[in-house]
Amino acid sequence: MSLLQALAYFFWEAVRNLLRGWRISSLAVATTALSLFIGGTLVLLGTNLTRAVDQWRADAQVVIYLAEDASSDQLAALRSGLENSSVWTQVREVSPEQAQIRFKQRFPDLAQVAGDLERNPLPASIELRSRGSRVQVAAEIAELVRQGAVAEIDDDGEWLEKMEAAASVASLLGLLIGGILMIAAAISIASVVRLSTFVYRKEIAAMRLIGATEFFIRGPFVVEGLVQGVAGSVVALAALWLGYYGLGGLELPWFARGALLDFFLSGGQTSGLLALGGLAGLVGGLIPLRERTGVFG
Amino acid sequence: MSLLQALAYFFWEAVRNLLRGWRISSLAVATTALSLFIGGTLVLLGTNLTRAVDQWRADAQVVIYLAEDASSDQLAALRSGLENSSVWTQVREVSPEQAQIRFKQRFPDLAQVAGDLERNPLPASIELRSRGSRVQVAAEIAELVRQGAVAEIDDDGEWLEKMEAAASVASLLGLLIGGILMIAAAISIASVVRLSTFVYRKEIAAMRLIGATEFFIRGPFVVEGLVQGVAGSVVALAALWLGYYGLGGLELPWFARGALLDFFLSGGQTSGLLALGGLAGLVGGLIPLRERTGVFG
Amino acid sequence: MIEFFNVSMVYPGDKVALSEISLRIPRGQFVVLAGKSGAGKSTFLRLIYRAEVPSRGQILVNGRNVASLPAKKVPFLRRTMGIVFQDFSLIERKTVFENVTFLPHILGVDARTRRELAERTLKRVGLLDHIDAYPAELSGGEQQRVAIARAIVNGPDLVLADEPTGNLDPDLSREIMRLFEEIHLEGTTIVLASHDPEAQKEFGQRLLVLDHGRLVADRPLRVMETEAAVQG
Amino acid sequence: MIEFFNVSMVYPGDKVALSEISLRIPRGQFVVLAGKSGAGKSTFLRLIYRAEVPSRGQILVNGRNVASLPAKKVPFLRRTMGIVFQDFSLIERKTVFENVTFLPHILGVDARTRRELAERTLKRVGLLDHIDAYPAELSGGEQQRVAIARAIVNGPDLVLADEPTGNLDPDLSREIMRLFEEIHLEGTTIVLASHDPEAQKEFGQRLLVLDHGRLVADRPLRVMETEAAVQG
Ligand SMILES: Nc1ncnc2c1ncn2[C@@H]1O[C@H](COP(=O)(O)OP(=O)(O)OP(=O)(O)O)[C@@H](O)[C@H]1O
Ligand SMILES: Nc1ncnc2c1ncn2[C@@H]1O[C@H](COP(=O)(O)OP(=O)(O)OP(=O)(O)O)[C@@H](O)[C@H]1O
Ligand SMILES: [Mg+2]
Ligand SMILES: [Mg+2]
Repeated sequence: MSLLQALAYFFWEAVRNLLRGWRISSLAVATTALSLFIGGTLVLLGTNLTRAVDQWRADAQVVIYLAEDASSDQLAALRSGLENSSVWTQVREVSPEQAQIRFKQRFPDLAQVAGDLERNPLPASIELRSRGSRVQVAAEIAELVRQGAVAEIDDDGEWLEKMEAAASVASLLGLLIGGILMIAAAISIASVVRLSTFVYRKEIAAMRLIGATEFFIRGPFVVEGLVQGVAGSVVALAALWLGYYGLGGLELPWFARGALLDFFLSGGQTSGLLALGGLAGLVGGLIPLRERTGVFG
Repeated sequence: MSLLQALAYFFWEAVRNLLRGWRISSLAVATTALSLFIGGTLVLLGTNLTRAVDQWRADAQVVIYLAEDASSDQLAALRSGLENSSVWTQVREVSPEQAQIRFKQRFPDLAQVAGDLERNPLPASIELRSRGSRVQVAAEIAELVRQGAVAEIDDDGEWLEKMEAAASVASLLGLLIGGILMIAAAISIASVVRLSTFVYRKEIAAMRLIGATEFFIRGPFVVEGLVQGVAGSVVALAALWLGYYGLGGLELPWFARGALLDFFLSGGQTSGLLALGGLAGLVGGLIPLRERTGVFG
Repeated sequence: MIEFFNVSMVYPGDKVALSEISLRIPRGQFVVLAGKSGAGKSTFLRLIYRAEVPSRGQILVNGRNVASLPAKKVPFLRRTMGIVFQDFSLIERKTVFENVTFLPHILGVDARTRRELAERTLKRVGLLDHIDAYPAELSGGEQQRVAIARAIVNGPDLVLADEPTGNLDPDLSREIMRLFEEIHLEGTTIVLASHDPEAQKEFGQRLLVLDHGRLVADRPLRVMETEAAVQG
Repeated sequence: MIEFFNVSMVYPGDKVALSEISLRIPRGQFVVLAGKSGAGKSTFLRLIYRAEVPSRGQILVNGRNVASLPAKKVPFLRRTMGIVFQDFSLIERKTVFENVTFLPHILGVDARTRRELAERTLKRVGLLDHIDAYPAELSGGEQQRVAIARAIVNGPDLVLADEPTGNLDPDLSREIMRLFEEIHLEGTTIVLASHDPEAQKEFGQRLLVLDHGRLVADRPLRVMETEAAVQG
């Protein structure tokens, strides 16, 4: 038999075995699918969470409340310092009047009360958005304080740090769990392939007894592993897709929507998932065949 | 054979089968262990994260910056209002001087600069910690603004909302993944038990042919499932324990430490995990035996 | 004790294995079932122990219609029989001892009595040496003898034996056939399928011959004095 | 062609299956291997096709020491042989057709030729009707004949047959033995283990008798005119 014929033979034998032993093989397919599904969910989550944190970082503000007695020189110096710095991506002045309007929007119940006040107690402020590291931002803030026109500085950075830590813990955990699960998938496929060699040990022994080479005996099992792995990843992708668009139809808190549902897997991630499934299957199909002590001893 | 003898017989048969077919059974044990490990990790994480968020909620402050021109009557009214409200768990006044000291501590590089300023630009403030819902807190804040002595209010609540949403998404996800994995564990044990009935189909047929009742034929398989499930949960607990104290030895960001490592599983959670494993095993052992079409047809 | 009423067996794919068999085997009879390969001998026996349900007709064992027996009762039917299967059907992962005493074990016989039972029975089939071996460690003929020992260990009322000497040499065959004869003399009904012309000539009281699923002969057997003449 | 030099086989647990066997089987000889159950017949054959490695001594097949053959080469040794196993060793999940043509298939014989080969061979063993059946759908004797068909389908130089007629009735046995005789006349070496006294009397050129692992007789056989006398 030529190599091509042999591969075709392996493939058909594998498909036949899988169809006949579908209860056995569905276990491996399910485990692989589950692993890749959870792995994929974590990748999806990681991607979306990272983007969300980036978004929040961009949204995070440093608010400078201006001292009421700041001189216009001081203010001009402050403004030009802010404009010329490369750290700030947005510099927006909020006058006491604007602050009051915003306040009324935020607490509509109090709009009347606020309007009644004899004097607007809200100070003028400048809202800044930053680019760059926390250290740079801190240095700039120090510089601002030095200028003297500043009454108070309110910085979202501390919270942002928490969110970033959360995102990085989530990513780390995702990688860890994903990795464990991929290994689990390979082991599971290996176990199923080994099992199927065990279930059919008599047949294998018979084939060997009548002169079949290891190549022909093992080939179908390797292909069986491969097919199971690929099948598992296809199932996982389908489930991810369904879950993604299924969640899309639900009422979710804005946060969850942002963190979960901004981006589906990219083409690269999709083919990566398929390749991982195939790899797990291939490894799973090969592991039990390397052992010289078992059925293939 | 009495029921007790029969149970002993089932147990020994199950142990014997498991030891002989350890490669098969280790798959089920591993799947169960993995499922329970991941489930347990998520429970651990959820517990710690929830506590961390509670902690942050307790730490979260509403800071009231006092208007410089507030009258002492206004201030007294504000103070007594705060003291008498049940929403605030802490009311701490920070004088401009204390604010300056804190500022110097926070930005030590700037300590000198700040000291050099002709006038302390930092306003007096009152730091509040709250108990109760966001709605209550918002209402109280509105009330404060009405008093007129307030220049600006800085509220950590928005960020806290994000963290709480993150924690609830994580818990939801944990429950979901944990649930899926527990089902997966039961299915996996079921598959392995079914497999082991399939692998030994000839033996089972032989036993049936010579007059063994289903009770005696199936008993060992049910016990086999149970033993596998319990073994899986023991392995999972051991892995959790090792992972927990292993992580404890690492350098982790404070955030991760708080969210991951404050509390190990409680006694209830531990026995819950064991019970879940046993249940998965029992269900897994029973499912294939209920089918009248398979080996047990 | 065993009655066939117009029994036919058609396997899936329209393979007729038995057609229109009617007969009566009284308690205590030693029946030899002959016929070419594929004639339906195994099927005949499989119907009696309800491994198969007849396509048509009725089979009564001790007055009970075995086809209509609920699945739950089948084990209790089989426990009254000792069965030697053509493919032995030994339990691979149990030793000879455990195989032979499997039924006594689940019936609650204690370990010491089981050992005694096993030793006595294995001695009869000449396998005492191999009591702790696994089936895979035995030769074909040895496995066959384990199957026979297992069938007779409990002193059943009815013994069904499918080709019990196919893997045995003539001397041993004759010994095993004598064993069946002995058990028969203790009052046991025996239905024994065999290709062995010796068995068919020397042993049993009645010969049934199947051909393509039909009962083509049913005649009494007498022990003939040919033993010396054919000695190998 | 086959040479045994002081071959002994001791199974784990100190079970001596063969001891100190030395003999030579020339190319083209038809050897009948006899002996009681457990005498070592299957072991003798298993050593030749390297299912077992002798504990002591050497076995040469076509001048090659089979014990020292690397594992990778074993399949190529076995392909030159046609082997009928005592337990048939059929491939359960393949049909009769696929079982018989398994080796031709992996050797690259195309589907049409395989069908032809299978049909021709199954006709010789009288099983053409069952070409698409699975082993589980066959009677004991039919399975045995599938095993025989598989062994001879490729026209091997050497045929090893372990009890190839144990499940067959006398007529069919004789037919199958004639088939071996025919193959032998085409130049094939045959080593056939059998309990069947008919086989031992009517067929083959040389009788080897084993007893408790020892070669106790090795004598030429002539076809005797007993066929009519023992007809069943
Ligand atoms: N794998 C094994 N392990 C241990 N002992 C074995 C093994 N295989 C065979 N034996 C023992 O070796 C002896 C010879 O066995 P063998 O199968 O060669 O006999 P045989 O002549 O073919 O008998 P039969 O006619 O019953 O098939 C027997 O006593 C058997 O118990
Ligand atoms: N499960 C099955 N499915 C389809 N056909 C079957 C099945 N079992 C047996 N047969 C067919 O029924 C016929 C009778 O089979 P049976 O096993 O009763 O024969 P037998 O007399 O015992 O033969 P042998 O002496 O070869 O054992 C055979 O032709 C066989 O092919
Ligand atoms: Mg039969
Ligand atoms: Mg043998």
